Amino acid sequence: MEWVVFIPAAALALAGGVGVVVARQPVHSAIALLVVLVALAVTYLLLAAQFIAALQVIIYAGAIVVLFLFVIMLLHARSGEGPVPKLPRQPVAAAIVAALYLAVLLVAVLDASAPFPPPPEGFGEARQIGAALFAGFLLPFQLAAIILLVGIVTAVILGRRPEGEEER
Amino acid sequence: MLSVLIALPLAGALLVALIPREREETIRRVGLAVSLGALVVAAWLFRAFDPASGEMQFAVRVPWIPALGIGYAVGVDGISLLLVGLTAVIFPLALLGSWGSITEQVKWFTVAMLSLEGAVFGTFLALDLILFYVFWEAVLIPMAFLIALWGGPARRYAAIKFFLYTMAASVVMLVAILALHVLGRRLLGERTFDLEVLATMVLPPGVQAWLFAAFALAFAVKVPVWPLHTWLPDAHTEAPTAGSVILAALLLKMGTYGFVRFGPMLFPEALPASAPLLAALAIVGILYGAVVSWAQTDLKRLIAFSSVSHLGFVMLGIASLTEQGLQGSLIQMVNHGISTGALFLIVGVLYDRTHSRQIADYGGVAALMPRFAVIFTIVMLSSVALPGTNGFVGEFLILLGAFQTSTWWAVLGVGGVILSAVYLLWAYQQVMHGPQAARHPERLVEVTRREVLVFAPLVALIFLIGVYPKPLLDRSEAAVQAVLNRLDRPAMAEPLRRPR
Amino acid sequence: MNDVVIRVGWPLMLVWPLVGWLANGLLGGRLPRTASGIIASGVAGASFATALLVASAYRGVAAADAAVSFPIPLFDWLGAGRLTVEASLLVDPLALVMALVVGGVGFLIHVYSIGYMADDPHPSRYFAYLNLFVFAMLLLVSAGNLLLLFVGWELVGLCSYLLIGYWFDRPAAAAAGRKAFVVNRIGDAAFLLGVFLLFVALGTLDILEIREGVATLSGAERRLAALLLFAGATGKSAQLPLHIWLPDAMEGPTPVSALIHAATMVTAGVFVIARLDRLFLTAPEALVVVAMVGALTAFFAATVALRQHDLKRVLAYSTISQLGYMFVGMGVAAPSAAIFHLVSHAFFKALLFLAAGSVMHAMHEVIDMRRLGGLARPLRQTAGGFVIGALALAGVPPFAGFFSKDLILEHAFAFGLRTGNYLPYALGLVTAAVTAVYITRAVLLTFSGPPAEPGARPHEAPPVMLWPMAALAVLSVTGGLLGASVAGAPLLRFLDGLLGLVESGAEAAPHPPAGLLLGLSVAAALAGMLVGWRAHRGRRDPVLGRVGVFLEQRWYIDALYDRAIVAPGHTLARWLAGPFDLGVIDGAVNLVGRGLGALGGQARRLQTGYARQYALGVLIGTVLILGYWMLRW
Amino acid sequence: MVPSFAYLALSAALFTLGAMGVLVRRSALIIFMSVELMLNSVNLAFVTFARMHQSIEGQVVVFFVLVVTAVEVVVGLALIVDIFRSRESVDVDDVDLLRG
Amino acid sequence: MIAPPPVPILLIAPEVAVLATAMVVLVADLWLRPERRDLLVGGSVLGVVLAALLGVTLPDGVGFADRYVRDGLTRVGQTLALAAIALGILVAPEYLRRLRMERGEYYALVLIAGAGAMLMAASGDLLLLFLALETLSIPLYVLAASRRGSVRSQEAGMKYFLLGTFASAFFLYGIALLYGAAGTTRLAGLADFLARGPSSLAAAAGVGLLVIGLGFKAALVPFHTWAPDVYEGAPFPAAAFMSVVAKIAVFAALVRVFPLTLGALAGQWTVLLGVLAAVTMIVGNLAALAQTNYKRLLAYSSIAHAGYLLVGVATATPDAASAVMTYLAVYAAMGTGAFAVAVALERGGQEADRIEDYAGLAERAPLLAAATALFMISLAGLPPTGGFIAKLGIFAAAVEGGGRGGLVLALIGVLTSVTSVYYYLRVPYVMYAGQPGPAVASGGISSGGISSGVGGPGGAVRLHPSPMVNLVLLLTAAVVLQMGFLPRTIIAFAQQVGALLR
Repeated sequence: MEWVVFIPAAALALAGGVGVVVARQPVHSAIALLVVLVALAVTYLLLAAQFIAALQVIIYAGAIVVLFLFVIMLLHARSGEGPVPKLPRQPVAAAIVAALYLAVLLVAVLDASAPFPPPPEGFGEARQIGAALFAGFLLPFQLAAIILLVGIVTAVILGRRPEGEEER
Repeated sequence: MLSVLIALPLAGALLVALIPREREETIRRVGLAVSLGALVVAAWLFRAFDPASGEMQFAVRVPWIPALGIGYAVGVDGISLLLVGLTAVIFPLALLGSWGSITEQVKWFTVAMLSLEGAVFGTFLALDLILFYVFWEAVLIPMAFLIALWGGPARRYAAIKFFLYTMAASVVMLVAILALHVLGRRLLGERTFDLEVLATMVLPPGVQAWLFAAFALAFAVKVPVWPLHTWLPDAHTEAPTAGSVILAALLLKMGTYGFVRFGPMLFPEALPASAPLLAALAIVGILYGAVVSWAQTDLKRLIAFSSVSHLGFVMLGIASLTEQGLQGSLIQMVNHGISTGALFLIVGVLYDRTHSRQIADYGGVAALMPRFAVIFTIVMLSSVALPGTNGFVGEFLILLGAFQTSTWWAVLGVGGVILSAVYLLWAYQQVMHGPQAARHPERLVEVTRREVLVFAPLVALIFLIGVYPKPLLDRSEAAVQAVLNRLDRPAMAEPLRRPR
Repeated sequence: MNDVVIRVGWPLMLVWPLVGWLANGLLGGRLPRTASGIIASGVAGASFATALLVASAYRGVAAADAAVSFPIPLFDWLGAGRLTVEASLLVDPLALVMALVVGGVGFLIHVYSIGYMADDPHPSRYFAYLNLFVFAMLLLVSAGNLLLLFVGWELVGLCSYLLIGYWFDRPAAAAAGRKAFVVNRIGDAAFLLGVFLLFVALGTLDILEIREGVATLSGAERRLAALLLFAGATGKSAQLPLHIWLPDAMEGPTPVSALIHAATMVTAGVFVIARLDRLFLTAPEALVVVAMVGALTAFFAATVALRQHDLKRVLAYSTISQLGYMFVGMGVAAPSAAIFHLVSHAFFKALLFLAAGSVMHAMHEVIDMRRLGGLARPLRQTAGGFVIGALALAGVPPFAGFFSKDLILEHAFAFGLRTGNYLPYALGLVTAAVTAVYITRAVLLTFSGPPAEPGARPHEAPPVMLWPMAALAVLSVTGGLLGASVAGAPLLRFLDGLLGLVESGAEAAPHPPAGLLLGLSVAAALAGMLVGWRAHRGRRDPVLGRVGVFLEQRWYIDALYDRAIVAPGHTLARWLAGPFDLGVIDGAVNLVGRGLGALGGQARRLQTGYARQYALGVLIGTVLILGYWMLRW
Repeated sequence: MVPSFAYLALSAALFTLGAMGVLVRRSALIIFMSVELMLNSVNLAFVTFARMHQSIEGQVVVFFVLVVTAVEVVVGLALIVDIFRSRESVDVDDVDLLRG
Repeated sequence: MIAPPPVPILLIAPEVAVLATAMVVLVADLWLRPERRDLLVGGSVLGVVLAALLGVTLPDGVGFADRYVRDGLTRVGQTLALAAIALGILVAPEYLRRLRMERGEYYALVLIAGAGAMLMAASGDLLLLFLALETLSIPLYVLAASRRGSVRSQEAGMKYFLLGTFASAFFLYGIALLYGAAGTTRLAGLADFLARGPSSLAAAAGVGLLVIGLGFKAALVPFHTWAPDVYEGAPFPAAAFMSVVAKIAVFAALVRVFPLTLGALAGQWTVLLGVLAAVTMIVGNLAALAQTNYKRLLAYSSIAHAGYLLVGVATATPDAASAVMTYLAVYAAMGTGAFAVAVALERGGQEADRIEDYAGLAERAPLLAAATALFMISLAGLPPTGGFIAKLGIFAAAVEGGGRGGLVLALIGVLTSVTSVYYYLRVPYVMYAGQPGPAVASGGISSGGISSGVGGPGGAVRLHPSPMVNLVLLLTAAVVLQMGFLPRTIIAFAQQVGALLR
């Protein structure tokens, strides 16, 4: 019964993924990314990870993709690629290596997959994650805060208009 | 007492480093004073040394890095005593000899020379394998800088080649030292690099062969044994006079010293097994060095190849593993240091005057510089191993030793004695004899008092050792005896028919 | 008392020339020019006097024929393990005879040199070397063990090098000096090998111990040791094949040629064989080799002397020839006879050389016989001396040469009787004749007939040169008595005490017809002079066609050496030094260096600067690691 | 019941797609998005394993991954804007001053 | 109501101290007038010293659901990280003021990155390890790009960021796979799982991906390509700090993950790490042969040193682990020192980063030249210096523990060190033999592509003596010499790590 939901979500995710990689205009790939994120959120629901699915939609789709769109607008149309392709042989090589990597990864993943046991009561609820956050994961939590701080500091530093003399 | 011998020059180097660059006179005097101080200590050591005992004397053993099992262990025995003496004599002369020729950056020159002296002392006195390796490498840095900064036109190439060639071989020895340490820990249960402790180990022949090969490679490059010799001519032609003297007189001996010190102690089976190969290479070295130097046009290159030939003799003596052979090679190390050191000083005298080392630029110099001609003759004769000079004593003992091991070694070796006369006399004649043909005759002024002062001790030693070598031979006899006992080779069976 | 005189006198004899060397060497520069000559001669004389003193003391101690050896240990020289070498001297009849000859002739030549070197700017260097040579020769003669003997052996080689190249500004002299030293060195190398063999076999180098220990050596060892020592002797005494240096050695001052290359050094080879006579006499095969080489060399040198134009070279080849005789003497087990010939040869050959020297002195360094001639009248005393020497050389009785050469021929014949090998005797006889021819040619070309260059006004040599020649002339005449049986052969009896032991055995062999041999050798001498007179009367010098050229070219041996040894040696050296050493070995080393540099360049090209390629690199690395990893896991 | 391998296969596919994106595209923005894609695929894997092991840890890890991704986007975009301001282009291949 | 769990704050006191200092610096930066900025430096160093004191005195323990492990390795790792932070801060001010980059944020970022490194050394849990890695990496990306207005610095930052995030994705996927296989991200749990049955391919892939993530950060070959470009672009003090702190953190983590946790499965991973080490040593040293830029030279040298360190990790014996920590201590000193030398030099407003810029420096700045010579000799591993003793320790452990493979690694190590002597000693040679002044005509240098005679752009190399840089030089030189002559204290300190393994 879950297949009915999983198939389209997976298809959407893959299509979005390809869209991100292939789209000429950055705006299109941003939207494709949005599609992938939403599709993933659906799969999270299937995997009894309601809170995470919610987070995914709110933070990822909401904040990060919006930030991307904002920057794309800021850089106008020129945010695309330059006319001259500098590394001709790169795509072919990348394809081959990526395929190999996928094969290896699939083998690894296959070995790790096991049947799903029935989900325990209240699994994936916000309450359960919240409790875990402040019990077992207290230190990582604090550290996450620090990382966020660094993000802010970076934005301030790199955003500031350079006072030093311009050096082409 | 031995640590003073090592520390004094190093302290001197530090002291000179502090003196401001302009006061060149004081720098030179301090440098000379320090090396003379080392000479006094060495002289005291020479006298206080007890010739009877073959054991290490004045030994000092202090743990340095206990975690890795490395200790500061120094000691002297018959074998290293001669070389320590030679070092103490050569350095002051080299310093005095370069007062005229080294003008710029005198301070760094003196610092390099004094640190070199400390490192060379350390190499000859170290008993701990890692300490030996540290001094063995430490010698490379000042020597390479001596060549690189005060050398001739292609000095950089020569310095790099000298440094990397020697170091590449000696790092392989380092790995062998580490392997020995590991075996020591496994077989003896001791965490040590001390030579005398590791020597008690009985190594399986297979392992011993490999380890000896690593040690032998490092020493062979330094000796230099043919075909690993190609760095020597370049290093000599480009090094300043003082550098060449030290390189020829002392650094080459570290290779042969290595063979004598570490061969029998650590590899009692591997050394005799590889002795024929060493002897073969030595003989090739003797003949090859002599023939090639006959075709040289540059005086220093000629002397460099002659060193290859002379060191070939020393190696032949060692490879013979007989009493006479070993003692002959020990004393020949000292002799070669004196005669080749003097030869380089002689080339230095000529180079300081006309800035040319090409034989073609000279001719009939004997008429212009008669006193110089006398000195050159004496040194040349010592180099040709004329009886009555020091060269003969060494060469006679070596060939005698070689003869006892295999007649063919001696027959080929004696060929070297003939060839050495050929090229050295040829060179002497091209430079000194014949009609006056030097390019700058007006500059070839007679040797100055200071230069004579440099040559006087060397000439005295040439005759002293030539006429009365007993003091040197007696001091090294006990140590050589100990070495041969280790190789459990009976000293040549006492011939039955000794009439007296 | 005599004992003390011997023990102190003998080393003192050595010290005199050493003091002379040091005096002239160090103070030479400051001494007035003539003083150094006088000091040197004085010292040589003192040394000769001391030798005489020791000889007389020795006569007092030793009974007439009993040979007594006095070893005189000086100090412990060298010790390495089992080898302990004492610097010790040895007094015995052989050493005494040699010392007297060296001392006597040496003194005379020193005096002669004062005159000869009169116009040399700083003769102190010359006299220092001369004194050093006398010291070295006496050391060689008096050494108590083979090593010290070898020291003397090479020191005389050094002095000959220094003296030949005395006028070093002349390239020919310098080259000749070097050639002498190198060729000697080849001989010394063989000698050294012989010394090693003896030491390894007997465990000692002391001459007395060797003489006693020889019996214990195996036949092969004795033979090999004897041959090696003989090879050394050929180097020093310029026998075939190592004779090439002696003719060139004439570049040196003539007194040097007289002293070193006639009387003393070149005889060292003969002395060594006599010194170790026990070894040689007990190795018959080796003796045969000695005899044959001696005979061949004698014949070869004599024939070459026929066609030499330089008077001193004629005398040089004559010396080689006479040395050949001495070796024949040794070879036929007649060491005393050989020594007797050595002594007489020293007298008349020195005389001939000194005479040649005064000719050069008179004719301003000209020695080429074609430019001489008609000197009999202006140089009467010199000519007289030369003729006496010539007669002695030719072996005309009653001169010294006749007695000593005839004695050797006699023993050679006895040797022929004993072993059936008459070659030494035959060659000896023919050589005697040829000798007479070339010496007559020399006399005629130099002294008789009209002067080739009338312009030169030769003046007779000063008395200081003439007196020594006169003394030698007397010795050349009376020298024969030393060994002549009619006069009781005092020298032979004196030597036989030491060397004669084995010989007595030979005596029992069939006795050679002494009278017949005597006649034969006199006939040979006279015939030779007659031929010489007829061929070269009035300074004619027939070319003798291709044979003459062959002889003139010294049987093309020198050319052979140059083309077979020297030239290829040079090319080998140049090839080894250039293409092989620099190219191959050094090339390999540089190759490693450049190779690493190139690799470095490659690794550097990896850094393209494009971030995306770096990312590809990361992915490739990942795939490799995972792939490898999971296979092994 | 959808087997866990399906989810994991999807995650691997997305990851590889993201990797391809980084290697192929030359616009920095697209590359960033591809990286986001890769990180999201990791999240999917974590959630799947959490479900498999019935341990909430997997999902908590996803929470932290989200945080880190957010910061990375901030830093990345800040860098892009900074470079754009001085170079008028966002093409990664123009950025090749440093090499050798 | 969820009762808040007791927080063992004492356990992580050093990290807290450092992070607190970072906060203080950030805030204080707003009030202080530009010329009073040295106070910030003082404050930061004070914080670091306080953290160090805490670190050394605190007892061992495990906390935060045993994600945070304080043991010998942590103590040594954290002390070294703190030293790196201190040096990183001290070396910066003069340089920043000269190029008008003087900002409080720089010090804050250094402190935070340092804290990340400290946590990496102490994390017993893969998630915490990942977060600590990010805490370390992100500030470094920014520091690389912190040279405002310099195109090269921006490029460096961009490249570092792009490849950094790319690699961290792989690292994360590795953690996911391990979590998938073992059910927990804690190293202890992982060890138990693998001990029970090491057959799981997923776990193998996971560990492999971990190696890639950490390998990238330590710039091991083939993940090293970013390092030369980033080092060249980044400002000198940042480059100095990056090269040292990243190595300390990564290798502390590697020692904890591999020898400590996966010790039982040594058979599997020692060969892989050994091969990686060999390749890194060879490529790192060879590429450095042809370098003309001082910073790129140091970049390749740091790659090579990563190779030597990996030899220690690959040998997986107690001695090897302590040898790694000793090597890290010495590398921190000589690495920072080598960079610090260049900080004081400046040519026409630009960094003097071409080797020929240092020609003839010995005349003008003898002490600086002597210090450089010392660092170069130590980096090359020549006897009288600490570098030699450190390498000796590593190779001795390799020969002893590594069996035949160890012997091969040691041989490769010593032989590549010989090639390193060539490019290291070129710098002091140029200093002593070259002619000073703009027209750099240091004749004779034929190889290595240094074009002689080319005048550096923008006039002569000017020297800016600054007390702090001199202090750094003094400290680092002292450590190198002390390690060379009397290494007992440092080695003893590092022995704590070996003790863990025994």
